[in-house]
Order: sequence, then structure tokens, then C-alpha cells
Amino acid sequence: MTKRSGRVGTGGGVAIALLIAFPVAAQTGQSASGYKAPVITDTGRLEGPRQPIFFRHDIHAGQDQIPCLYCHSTVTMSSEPGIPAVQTCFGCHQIVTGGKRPFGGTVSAAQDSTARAAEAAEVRKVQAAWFGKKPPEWIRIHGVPGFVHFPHQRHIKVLGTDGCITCHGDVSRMPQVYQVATLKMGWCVNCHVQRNVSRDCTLCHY
Amino acid sequence: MDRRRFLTVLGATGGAAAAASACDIHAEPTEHLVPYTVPPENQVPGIATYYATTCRECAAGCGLHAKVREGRVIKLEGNPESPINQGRLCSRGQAGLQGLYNPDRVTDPMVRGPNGEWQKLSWEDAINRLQAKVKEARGKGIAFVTGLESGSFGELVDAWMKQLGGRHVTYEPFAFEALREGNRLAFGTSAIPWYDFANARYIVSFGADFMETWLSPVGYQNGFTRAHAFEGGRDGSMAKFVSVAPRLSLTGMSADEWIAAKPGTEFMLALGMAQVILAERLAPTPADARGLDRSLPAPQQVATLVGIEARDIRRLAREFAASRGGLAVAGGMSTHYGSGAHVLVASVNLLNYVAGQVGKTVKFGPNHALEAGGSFKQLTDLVGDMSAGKVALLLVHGANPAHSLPAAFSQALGRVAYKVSFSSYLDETAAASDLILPDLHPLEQWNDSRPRAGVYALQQPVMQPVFPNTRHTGDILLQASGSASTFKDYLQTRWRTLHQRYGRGRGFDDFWTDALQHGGVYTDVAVQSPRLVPGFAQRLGGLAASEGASEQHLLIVCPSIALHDGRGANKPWLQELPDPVSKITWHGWVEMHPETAAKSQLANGDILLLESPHGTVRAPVWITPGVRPDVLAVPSGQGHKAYGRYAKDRSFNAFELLSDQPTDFGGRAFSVGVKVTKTGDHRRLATVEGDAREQGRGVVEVLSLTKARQLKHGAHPFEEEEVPPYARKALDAWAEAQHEKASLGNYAGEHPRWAMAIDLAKCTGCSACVTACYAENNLATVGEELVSRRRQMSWLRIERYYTGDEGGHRVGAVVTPMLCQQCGNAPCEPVCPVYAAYHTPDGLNGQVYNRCVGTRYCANNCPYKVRYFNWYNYAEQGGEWESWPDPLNMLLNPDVTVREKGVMEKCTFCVQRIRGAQNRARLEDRNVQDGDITPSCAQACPSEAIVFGDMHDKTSRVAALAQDPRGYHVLEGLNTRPAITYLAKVVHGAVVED
Amino acid sequence: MAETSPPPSRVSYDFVTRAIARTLGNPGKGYYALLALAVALLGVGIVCLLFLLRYGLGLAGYSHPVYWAVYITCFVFWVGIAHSGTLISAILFLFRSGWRTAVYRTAEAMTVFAVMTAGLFPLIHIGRQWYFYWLIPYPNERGLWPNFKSPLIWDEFAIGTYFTVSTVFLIMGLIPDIAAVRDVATGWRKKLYAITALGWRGTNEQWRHYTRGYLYLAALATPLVLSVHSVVSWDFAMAIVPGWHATIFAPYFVAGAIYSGVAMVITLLVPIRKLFHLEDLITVHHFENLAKLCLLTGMIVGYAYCVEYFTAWFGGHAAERAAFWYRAFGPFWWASWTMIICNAFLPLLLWRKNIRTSILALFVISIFVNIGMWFERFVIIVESLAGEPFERFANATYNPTWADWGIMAGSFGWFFMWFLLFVKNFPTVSISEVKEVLPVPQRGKARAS
Amino acid sequence: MRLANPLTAIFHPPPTPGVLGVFGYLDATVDAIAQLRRAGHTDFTVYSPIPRHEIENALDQPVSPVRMFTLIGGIAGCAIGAWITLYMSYDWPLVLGGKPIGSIPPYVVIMFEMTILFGALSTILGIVFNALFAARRLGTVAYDPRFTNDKFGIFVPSEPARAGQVETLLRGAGAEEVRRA
Repeated sequence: MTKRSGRVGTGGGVAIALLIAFPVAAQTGQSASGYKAPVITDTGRLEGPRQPIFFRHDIHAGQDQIPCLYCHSTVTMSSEPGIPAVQTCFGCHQIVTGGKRPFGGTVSAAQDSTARAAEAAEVRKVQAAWFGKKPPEWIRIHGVPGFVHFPHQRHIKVLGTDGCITCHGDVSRMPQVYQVATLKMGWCVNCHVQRNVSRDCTLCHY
Repeated sequence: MDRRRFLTVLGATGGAAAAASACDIHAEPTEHLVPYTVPPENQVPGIATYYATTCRECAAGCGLHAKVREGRVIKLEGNPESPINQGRLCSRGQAGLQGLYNPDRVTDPMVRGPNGEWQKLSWEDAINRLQAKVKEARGKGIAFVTGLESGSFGELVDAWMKQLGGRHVTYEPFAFEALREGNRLAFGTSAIPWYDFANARYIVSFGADFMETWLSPVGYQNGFTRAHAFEGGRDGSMAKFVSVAPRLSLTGMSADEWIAAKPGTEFMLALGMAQVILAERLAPTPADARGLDRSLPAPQQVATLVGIEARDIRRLAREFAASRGGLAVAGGMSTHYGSGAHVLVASVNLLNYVAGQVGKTVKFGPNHALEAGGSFKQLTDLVGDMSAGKVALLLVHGANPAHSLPAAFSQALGRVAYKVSFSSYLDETAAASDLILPDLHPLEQWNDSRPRAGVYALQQPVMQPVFPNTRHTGDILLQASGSASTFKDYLQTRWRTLHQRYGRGRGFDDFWTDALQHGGVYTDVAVQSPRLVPGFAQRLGGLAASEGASEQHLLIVCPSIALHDGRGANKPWLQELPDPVSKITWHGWVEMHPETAAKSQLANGDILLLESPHGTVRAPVWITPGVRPDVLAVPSGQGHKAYGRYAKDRSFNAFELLSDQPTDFGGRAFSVGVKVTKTGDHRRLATVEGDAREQGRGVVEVLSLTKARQLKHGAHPFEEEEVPPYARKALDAWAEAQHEKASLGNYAGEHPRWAMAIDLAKCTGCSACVTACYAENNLATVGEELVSRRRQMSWLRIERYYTGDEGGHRVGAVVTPMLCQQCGNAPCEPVCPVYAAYHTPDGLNGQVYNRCVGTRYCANNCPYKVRYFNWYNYAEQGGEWESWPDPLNMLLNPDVTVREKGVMEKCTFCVQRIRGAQNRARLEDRNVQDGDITPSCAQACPSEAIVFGDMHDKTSRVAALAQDPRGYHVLEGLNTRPAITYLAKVVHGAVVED
Repeated sequence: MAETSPPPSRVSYDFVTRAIARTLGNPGKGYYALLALAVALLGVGIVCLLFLLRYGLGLAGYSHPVYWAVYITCFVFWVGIAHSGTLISAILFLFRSGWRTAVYRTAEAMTVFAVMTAGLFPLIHIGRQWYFYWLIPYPNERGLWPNFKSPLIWDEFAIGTYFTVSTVFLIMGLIPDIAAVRDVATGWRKKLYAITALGWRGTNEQWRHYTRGYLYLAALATPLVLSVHSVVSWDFAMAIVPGWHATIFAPYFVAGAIYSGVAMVITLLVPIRKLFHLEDLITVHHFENLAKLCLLTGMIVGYAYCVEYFTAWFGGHAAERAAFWYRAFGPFWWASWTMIICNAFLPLLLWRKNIRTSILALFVISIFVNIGMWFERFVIIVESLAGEPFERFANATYNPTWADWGIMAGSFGWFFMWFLLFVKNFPTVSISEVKEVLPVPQRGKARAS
Repeated sequence: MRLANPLTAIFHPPPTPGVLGVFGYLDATVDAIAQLRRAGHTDFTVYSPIPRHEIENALDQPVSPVRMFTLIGGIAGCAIGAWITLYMSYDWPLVLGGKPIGSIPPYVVIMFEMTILFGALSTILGIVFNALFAARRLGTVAYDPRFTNDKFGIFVPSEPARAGQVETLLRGAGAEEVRRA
């Protein structure tokens, strides 16, 4: 029975100036959501650990409105949400090479070019992972100890797919994912009590 | 799929916890989530996938369902569609998993270096060497020894050997030569028929341990309980079972009557019975057998020799014939005496024949594959040639003669120029060879087998190889013989012929996938009824009985149900599985009758020196009333010189005592006269048994058949005996009042009450459930030293109590599975200071491992003593008490927490399965149905003795069984209100009090 | 209890003060030898404990049915020892029996340290010692509380209360004596006592509140003494284990506790008296009274043994009978009979006055009683579990290991270390109370003489 | 009643003017007390190595208020015991051995222990408060080390003018030694 280390260290301590600009609506046509992912000038300042690939949930889930289930598909049927296989990423990114979308808005032309380059570089990592059969080693952010059994499917069944936010926070607004809820027992129980569902121990502990 | 990949895949799933906790209890490194590059098809992390395949742990060839989670097979269960085992599985079969993940597997091809050390080499290199050696040895004698291979692989070997002019010897240490020879004598065919226990009404077993290792133990046990169970249909009666054997084996413990005939005289008893049946015209005897009685001995002639009363023989004969469903089987111990064993089989055949049962309960046609197996003589001939230097190249696959034939074979090996082993483990034979080409584990490879005529069982890889650098021997042979195709192609081409026969118009691919899904193709074979060989009965009289035991003790080697011929010895589950009879783990023993032991003042655990003409061993004595005073019994399987950390240098090898010469029927004598001397040394037996007598505590209740028949529905004799009706009223009122005060929070409203019913009329004590529990619940195996301190973790134990032996009562035994009773008023709960033990709304005794501080008060207060404590950290990697050395930890069930040091654990009716079923039901917006949930013990039970369900669901099977008049609760008088209802055992004849 | 006998005429107030103050001086080699021994034993215990923590309880001799053994035996043993202290200081105080004054300080100190020792064992014996605090009701993130239905929690509260109360009781008694010592001491000790005396001067105001308060403390401590060991006994009596599940356990344990406690007091007083030359203050007469107390409680204990066996037989429950048969004739027969001889028969010698009044004889007997009482707990705990009478199949024997003995030895070291340090640095005999039982200086008497 | 800081009281007592009489005998002391009271002295301090009823009677002071502390503490403890057990049981109801969630009998044990604990502690508090802190003129009056050993003493606070009478009174009563402070 492992005690979980609640926190995860913030990965990229060094501030790497990585500019990822987003297309101005006018230039791309309408981005599906009103939301526009912000420009990140300093990833070192972002919360949460630095991942091997700077995957931006805020662009994928927020700006482009890709539903959570597109990648975390097993969450509705299984206790495990599942981490998307590189195949899934490559499905889009063999076409979407990144850095194509023209930048504009507040950023200068110089920044613009570096930004495209950087974005493309990240996408290339994905392609490299696919061709090199070397999946990226994502750093785990949300986890519960071995003696806790959390059935995702039941929670999604009740809360719907928007329910993800309850535990994971609004990932669609996170350039880099970090832990929002403590995921400690008291936190779980609190919710169970509020919603008046059983807090029997053997629901989770067996 | 390599180790790293496994764990990282786990990392992506809940399994991480299980694995991590298996590795380390406190420090937690940053976990990494490594996704698949390409996700494996039809595998969802967190959801198990089941693949149908075939068990290769013994020759029976049971159908398997392999449970696969995140690409690892984590449990083996029986395939319900298989006609061999009806979805049931024995301990050995389930432990196949530990063969797959065995830490001592050979991971790469290895060659013997100049100074005898092993060197790894590449496969190309290895195969080149093999080809070179084959070329070299051509004409100088090539031999290929395999285990029983009734399928494509066997044929491939045959073909290859034919091509090379070599010979293929299939070797099973227990090869049933006596059966084949006996059948040849009687019916002129060496086929081994299929015995229809399920439809037998009266079963006489002459030593055949058909629940342990005899032919097809799981299927036969299942059939036996169908016939012998009390409610086994047929006007509430049950078949009677008489066991004729010098020792009370597991099979014998289920007998209604144990006749310890003088060793070697069993066949006279059979003939005597046949004579009575004929003389008294008791049965519809086939014409050709009528009148044989004149040439058969009458009861009074044989009674004294056999050592029982003549009238008993007559009684048996009459009952046997009258049942109109008699079935007599011979084998096991009674065919281990060597010369004359085939005579016994022949006599038993005659008995069945005169009773008109051949073709009814004895079914020739769906014959066992074993008829194709080689004989001991073939091996000894080979050994002869080897020592004569007539064998230049010896290839061994799936056999370990160096262990079962220690002296002769090992010596002969020395005379063989080059020895190649395809073994996955470094067993004795492999250790003595020059080149090892490690095969895949049967669970990792393609193959097929024909366990019984008409049953074509398929074997498919259920996961990627644990050790990627091991290869299918089939592929190697094909490559070596210059073929380009893989073994899978070879297999499929052979299946095309089957497709033509059974395809029923479907395309091959459909047929193939269909076969894969069902685990094979199952067809019916016409039952033939062979005629008696003319004049054979007359000859029987002439054949001599084996000389009875002299002043020396007759020592019989019994095949161990767990270790079988020794192949199980490298699997900790099997080593720690208490022998169903002796309850001893991790080491061998010699069984001795109390009288014999008293003569030389022996106590349990005294070390004896056993000297036979062929060898000498030192064995601790275990004193039991379950063996004839003039007979000693020892289990097979221990005493390995190699074969990995769990088997090596453990106890003694019983085979060392045996003759290496074949008997007159080409088989092997598994018994020998020994001189016994007391060494004065002593060892503490690693037994889990406390007291061998139940002493009327009401743990096991037994009813006579007549009494059981009289029981009215709705009566509760046992309950009332413990708690008189007036007291019951008061108790119920009290319980009701308490319940009201307790229905708060989670407890308010309707909840299921999970409950279990265990039918002792079915339970045989085979202990398959025990291993199932180990597999499902991540139970630690603690090793010999800790077991001898009684620290085994087995949540479910089979209690074996002897009965009788006093006041002239015949010795017998009763067994009962003892697991957590999930009491309604559990004594363990209120004493826990931290609520780690508590009552769940659905009526379980929850045990919250991560809350437990380990005061152990609950265990003290449990009257059933079914709580177990983690004395050490059994999950500590590299720790002194590590239970799952890498890669064994891959079989850990991710749904069950691996318990930490200092924590109490216990059975919770497989709560993880309950929650899983509830989750599934919730997703489908329905309630959990009766039968949705099957705890792993109930799932494995070969005799279907365990039923699980919701007591509050009045329509459930368990609710009905709880009302059975045979039902009782253990220690009812303590008012613990157990959720487990035991149904009293039913026996023919009088009930013997403990 | 008999009234106090007239002490030797030279024993005056001043003599008392000086005599007791002298004990705080240099006690000599014997003392330091004992102290060294105690510390060494403690060391052994600590080493064993470290191993236990690292590898787990498996190092101790437990087996499947025997889940409690030597550690819990020691726990009960030490709690038992702890009882005579408060008995002598509180109950006899309420009874106004004069002879207690000379011995109660020793008994009280013994009590405090015995409870300190006992309290360690529940922590040592649990599987995950590092989570012991889960037994304490503190608000936590999980929202979980301990289970007050569990006798172990009762224990926790009982022992905790007992430790607190007996400690403050000891300190209260000490204050006037420390003041007295302060006024005769010199050097650093004077400073130390000046502080620890809390400014005591024996004014009428102080005495007025002090005597009252002391009375109420005694009144509270009395039921406490009886409750604590009753609660300890319920750890067993509340369980259904045959051999434990008996209604007589509470009184049986309390009597046993006092018995063992008194015996321990004798064991301790004899050497102290020698070591610090207190023959004039702690007279044979005091020992005789202790011996009488021993005799009384010893006979109660002997009676309890008989009742146990009687009820087992009379109750007629097969399991119960089996349990007691196992005790008397099972593999641990030697333990049972040691206990019976030491506790039930040996003390009967005390009927003879010449034995009661022979210091040596008393010392020897008291040692045997201590041994006997340790075995009593061993018999009750281990044998009741080992001879598991319900599930015949599950019974097993028990073999203690070095881990058991080592930690037990450590507990003795721990106890004696504290005790020896105490007797060296604080008045071992109550100064003011001893004076109370001396004839008070009266002018009238003075004239007469 | 003036509260004195106990530490200063112990170490640096500001002296109170008065007369200190040292007595060897109890009865002499008692006589002295009686005479003093007759002479109208009320706030004198009597020292004695041991508590004596004679002195208490002679002084006849009211019963110590410590008992109130004990009573209140005990009741509070009992209440707290009842509260924690019941509250904590119902806060997260868990059924054990088919018993009611809040079952009183086992909780009585806790209540009892808490009663004793709090009773005892508040008694100590009472003693410390009354005898050490609240004691009138604690440590400010003349004192002689012998008082904890074998002498009795009386200190009569009095301005120098009337000191003479007091001295004679004490001597008359049988003081071994009389001195002014």
C-alpha cells in the first residue's frame, strides 16, 4: 500500500522562452470556441510539471474543442481513463504539422517566426515518437494510492463528461496540466456526503 | 513485450498501484505514464479480456479461460465450454501462471561453455549449432523425448524424427501402462476408455485417484459429484462410492466405505465380486461372459487373502449389480505394485463387463489421448541404448526423466554425445544438457491437443512472451528442418483437415476464429462396446498376485495432487498448497499407521531412513490412521536437484527408491519394499493442521442417507440443536431491535446481504479453491519456515478431520472449506480500535487494509480463526520474505490491494468482483442479477460445491439453499449469524462421530 | 490495618529530616552498579525494538492463533505492578492507616514508572507502530474517529488517566518534602529544590488547601485504581475466547494487580532500606503489614483460580472446558503450575509471623510472587489463544523468540532506570507524613521528661 | 485577595514588617494563636512542618474552596466523555458486530475515565491556585528554614509601635525565640 506523494514537482524549472502564438480568429476563420489560448512566453512560470512534450490542453480541448473522450476514450466504460496511444496523436498530427497557422495579434513578426518554429518542433516530437516507436514518458499528475480504487466510468455515468472538471479542474484552460484537487480521502468523502451517495469504506478500499 | 513496457503500461493504469505497492511500501518515485504506441486490439485498460486456450499442466488437457489485464494474464479459469473440465480448474492448472511468470525461467538460448558454465548465444547461432549437431548425429542415433503431445507438435516431432531416422519417445512418469495392458488383456484394445462417473450409481475405485492425477481429474471429479451429491437428482438418493486402496487418499476421503485390501490382492476382490454377480445372476451379463463364474474364485476363497469377510464381498457385489449403474475403476496406488497391476485392471474390466456396464458407464470410443503415450519400457530401452552409446544426439522437450528416473537416466546421459533441451526451466535434464533452446510457455504459444477422442483443443498465445528472447520449439524445429513456415502455419494446415470434417460449410477463417473463441472443436464420438477376449477370464485365475508385503514395509509412491510427478515443484502456490490429505506444505513425508509408529516410538516429524534395493532417502514421518499398518506411503514430486529456487534441494525424491526396470506389462513399479530405520533426527513438519479431530464442535456435520432423506422441507435440525426455538425468538427480537438502532447513514434502506452456501456432500477437499483464492486475492506465499510457524496466509483453508478408528469404527475423513463467515454479528468488528474491521451495508465484514494498525485483536476474537496477519513485508523487492520476485509480481491482480507489513487481511467474498459487477450493472442501468458475481473459489470448484449470491433476493439460489434442512452454521451457538450456510455431508451407512 | 508501633525514641522530627535528606547524598557503588545494569538492559530492549520496526512483528514468536503473547503479557504485568502504589497512597490514606506513611512514596514512584513501562507495550506490539496515533481521537482530514466500542480505546483512556493522576499525586505528595529538603540542602541541590518546592513554606494557608485537595485526589484515585485494571481485564473479558470470556475477570485482575504490586513494593523496599540505611524509618513492622496485604490479596487470587476452573466445569460448555483442560495439562502445563504454586500456595507461608517478620524470607517470596504473576498473565493470554478450542484445526503452539525476551528485558531496564534515578534525587520516604505519625513535641511531655 | 507572582514571591519577597516567633512545641503554638486572636490579631501566619488539627481548630478558618474545583472538573469531564463518544460515533456511522451506532454501555467507561481525569486535574489547579498563587502575602513574610523541619512558627505583622506587645505575648506563650522582621 503506497502512500502517494501528493505534489508533483514543477518540471521545467528553467524558463525556456517558448512562444506559441494562436491564430487570430479573423485569419483562421472562426475557432470553434470563443476561447483563444493565450501566448505562453515563459513556460517556466506555468504551474504543474514540465512534460516531455509541451502538449497544450488549452489549445486542443479549449480552443479547438476536441472532446475529452476523443483521447481518453475508455473513461466511460472502464475504471481507467486511459492515456491516448501515440497512434491517436499521430492520427491528426501526420497532417497537422503545426507552425502553419499564421500568427498575429499582439506578437511581433520576429516572435511570430520563432513561435511557429517552436510549435512545429513540439509536433515533430510527436511524429518522432510514432516513427521511433518511443512513446513519451508523461509525468503522472493525478493519481491515488494503490489501496484506493476509483471507478471512472461510474463517475462519468453520473456526472456526465463535464464531470471531469470536478476532479481535474478546467483542463481546457490549462496550457500545462497541474493538480487542482487534493484527491485525498477527506476531499472524496466530502463530495460523497454532499451528493448523498454512500461513503462505505469498501466502495474504494479493497 | 518486455518488462519495462509491462510496468509502464501498468503505469498508465490502476495497476500501477498494485505493482508499485508490490515493489515498495513507502517511498514513491515520480510515476511515469507511458502510453502504447499502438494500442493492442480489444484491450481496454482496467477491463479484463478473456482468451480461450488449453491447459498443459498435465495430460488431461482442460479448457482454459485466461484473464488478461493490461496485456498481462493474471488468472486462469476453466473454460465452461470444454467437455473435459466443464469450466472448472484444479490447483495445478491455475498455478500454470506461476510457470509462465516463473523467476527461474530460461530467458535466452544457452550453450555449455568449455568449463561447464552456461553462455548465452544468439538464436541464429543456436539454431546453426542444432542443425550442425543433427547433421553430425544422423545415422549415429537421434532420439527426441517429449511429454505427451497429442497434437500438431507431436506430429511435427514424429515427422522430423522420421525424416532424420531418429526416434520419438513420449514420456509421462505416470503413463497408465497397466490400464492399457489390462484393457488389451480383457478387450484386446489398449485404448483407455472414458469413464462416465456422472451417470454411475455405484462407484468402486480400486486405488484410482480420479480426483487427483488419474486421467482427467477435474472432469472426473465433476462427474463424480454429479453422481454422489445428495441432491444429485434421482429421487434424492445418491450414488455410493467404495474405495479399495491401501491408503486413504483424497479420493478415498469422499468414499462411503474404505476397504483397505491387502496390497496386491485387490484383483481377487474384483474377481470375487464378478463371480458372485455371475453365480447369482444379478446383472444383465452379456452372453459371452455367462458361465465364467466357474473359472472365477468364489468369495470365500479370496476373502482371507484380501483380508475382508466373504459376506462383505457378496454385499459389495450385490449392491454393485443392483445399482444398475455400477462403475469400477482401477488405477493409482493399486496399480503401483508393479507386476500384476494389469491383472487388476483386467479383473476390474471383467467386473464391469459381467455387470453389463461396458458401453454404459465405461465408454470406449471417446478414448483418452494417453493411449498414444509411450510406455516406461520405451524410455528404459532408450536409456539402455544411451548407456550403450547408441544415441549421439538427445533432444528433450517437456519431460524431465533425470528427476523421475534419477540414477539410470542421469548416468545414461553421460554417455550421450550431445544433449539439447527445449525446456523453459533449468530442470535436472536441462541442467545436464549441452544446449538449451528455451521454449515459450504454453500460454505464450500456438499449439493444439486432443485430450480425448473427438475433442480438439486449441492453444493460442494469450499474451506476448514474458521473456522476448524465448522461442516456440515448433518454429525452431521447422527452421531446423529447413522449412520456411512458422508453427502457426503448420498448425493451421492441419486444422484445415478438421475444417473439412467439422466446418459445416463455413469458410476456414470463420471456423478457425470460432474454434479460437471456444477453445477448440468438440465433437461426439460413437461409443463402442468391445467384446471380452475369449478365454481371458480363464487365464486370469492362473495369473499370480504380487507377493504380499514381507516383514519389510511396502512403500508406495503416490502422485502428489499439487506437484504431480514433480513438474509443479517450482511453483510456490503448489508448494504452499497444503496436501489435501496430510496438510503438509513445502516438503515430503512418509505416511505411517499409528500402530506401526508406536512399535518404534515414532512421533510426527521424526526423520526415518528408508532403504530400498535401489536407493536411500531420509524422510520425516507423518503418522495417520489413513494408511494400512503394513504400508508406507510417500508423495512424489519433491527432491529436485535443480529446477529453480522453489524446487531445488527441497526434501527428498521418492523416485530414488524405485526400480528403474520396467514391469512385465512395460510399466513402472511405483512401490518397493523398504527397510525403515529411525535416525533420531527430527524436524518440525510445515503443516497447517492443528488437531486432526473435530471433537464435536459442530464444524462439520454429517447425516446418514436415510436420515437426510427423511428431513422435511423447512426443518432446521442442526440450528435447533444449537439454538432452541424459544431462544431463537428472543435472539431475533434482540437482533431486530439492534438493527433498527443501526440503520443510519449508509445503512439506511435496502441492501443486498451477500451470502454463500457450501455443500459438504459435494466438497471433496481437492483444494482447487485455495489456489484460486491465492490467485485472485494476491495472497503471499510465505515459505516453509513461516508455514511451520503457522503463518500461512491462505484465506480459505480446507479443514480435514479424521473420523472413526475408535470403537471399531472404520476410519474415514470429513473435509470442509473454512473461510471468513462474514458474520452478521461479527465478533471481530467491535474490538477494532480504528474501524478497520467493520460491517458493510451489504453485509460483508469489511477489512480496510490501509486503516489497519495491526492490533490483531480481531484475529483473537474470531472464533473461526480466518484472519491472517502480515508478519513481514512479503512485497518488499529483494526482501528476505519476498513473495513475488520479478516477474512473478506480474500476476498480481490490479483490482486487489497488496497488503503491507503489519496489516490484518481476510476473505471478503472477493469484494473486488462484487464491486466490479455492481459497476457494470450501473453502467447498464440494471440491478445485479443472481449469478453475476462468482467468487474465485466458487468459480474454480471442480465439484460445484460453493454457491454465492444475495440472501435478500428471495429468488437467488443461495437464499433457497440457506433454507435447506441440511443447512447449518458453524458455531451457531455463538450467535455470530454467519453468512455462510454449510449443507451437511451425507454418507451411506451409519454416521461415525468424530 | 494495625496502628503504628512506637518508633525508637531517637527518631525525632529533626532525625527524620536528616535521615531522609541523607538519601539524596552519594549512594555508593551498589547503586551505580544497579543503574548501569538497568541501562544495559534498556539498551538490549531498544536494539530488539529497532529490528522489530524494520522487519516486522514476525521476529517475535507469534503463530496463527496466538496473536497476542509476551508483549501483552508484559503490558498487563506492568499495569498490575502499578496498582499497589495508588492503593497504598490513596486507599490506605482514606483509611487513615498510619503505617503507609513510610512506604507510600516508594509505591507511588513505582506506580508512575510502571505505568510508563506498561504504556510502551501497546505501541510496540501493534503491526504498524508508526500509525499508533490513529487510536487518538483528533480531528483529521479523513474525517475518521477511533472506535469507542473497542476495549483497546477504553484501555488507552484508562491508562492515560491513570498515568496522569498518579503522576500529579506523586508530585503533590513531594512538595512539602522537597521544601523540607530545600531547607537543609546546600549548593545546587538547594536551588533545584527551591524551584521544585514551588515556594512551599508550610503556612497554615498552604496546609489548609493542600490537605483538602490531597483528600479529594485520594478520593478520586481510589475508584480509578479499581477501574483501570478492570478495564485492562475487559480487553480479555469482552472477547469470546474461552478462558477470557469470564465475568470474574475485573475483580480477579484488580486483586491480582494489587497482589503483584505489593510484592513489587517489598522487592523494591528491601534493597532501598539497605542502601540508604532507613532501617529506623522503614521498620519490620511496615514489612509485616505489607506481608499481610500480600497474604490477603494472594488468597483472593487463589480463590479466583478455583472459581475459574469451577465455572469452566460448571458451565458445561465443551470449548470452555477444553480451554481449561489445556491450561492444566496442555503443553504449557508448567506455566500454569508455576503460576498456581507461586501465587496461590507460596503466600500461605505468610500466615507464620516469623516468616512475615523475616525481611529475607519476604524478599524471596515477593520475587516468586512477581514471577508467578507474570506467568498468570502469560497463562491467561497465550494458553487461551494457543489451545484454540472452537476451531480444532486452527490451533497451534507458541515459541517465544529473542525479540520477545529482549524487549521484555528492556522494559525491566527502563523501569528500574527511572526508579533508581528517582530514589537518588527525591525523598524516597515522605518526610512530613512520617512526622505526622511521630509523637508531636508537646510542652507538657517535655516538662514530664 | 492580591495575586502575587509566584516566582518573585519565591525568590525576592518584599518583606512585611512584623514579629516572628519560633516555637518548639505544638501546644505552645496553639496557646499563642489563641492569645493572639484574643488580642485581636487576625492576619498572622502560622508555620508548621506538618498539618495539625490543633492549629486549624485554633485558627478555625473556613473549609478550603478546592472541593468546588474538584466537583466542577468532574462534571465537566463526564460531559466531555459523553460528548466525544456519541458525537464521534454518529459523525460517521459504522455498524460493528450488529450493535447500535451509539451504544451507551461501552461509552460509560470513557465517561468515567474522563470524570476522574478532569476532576483530578482541576483539583490540582485548585490547590495551586489557592495555596500558591492566591495565598495571602505569600513569601512576603519572615520565614525560618527550621519550620519545615522541627519548629513551629508564628509571624504577626505589626508596625514597630505595637511590636513590643506582640513580642511579650509570644514570649509569654512560650516562644523559644522571638525576632523582629
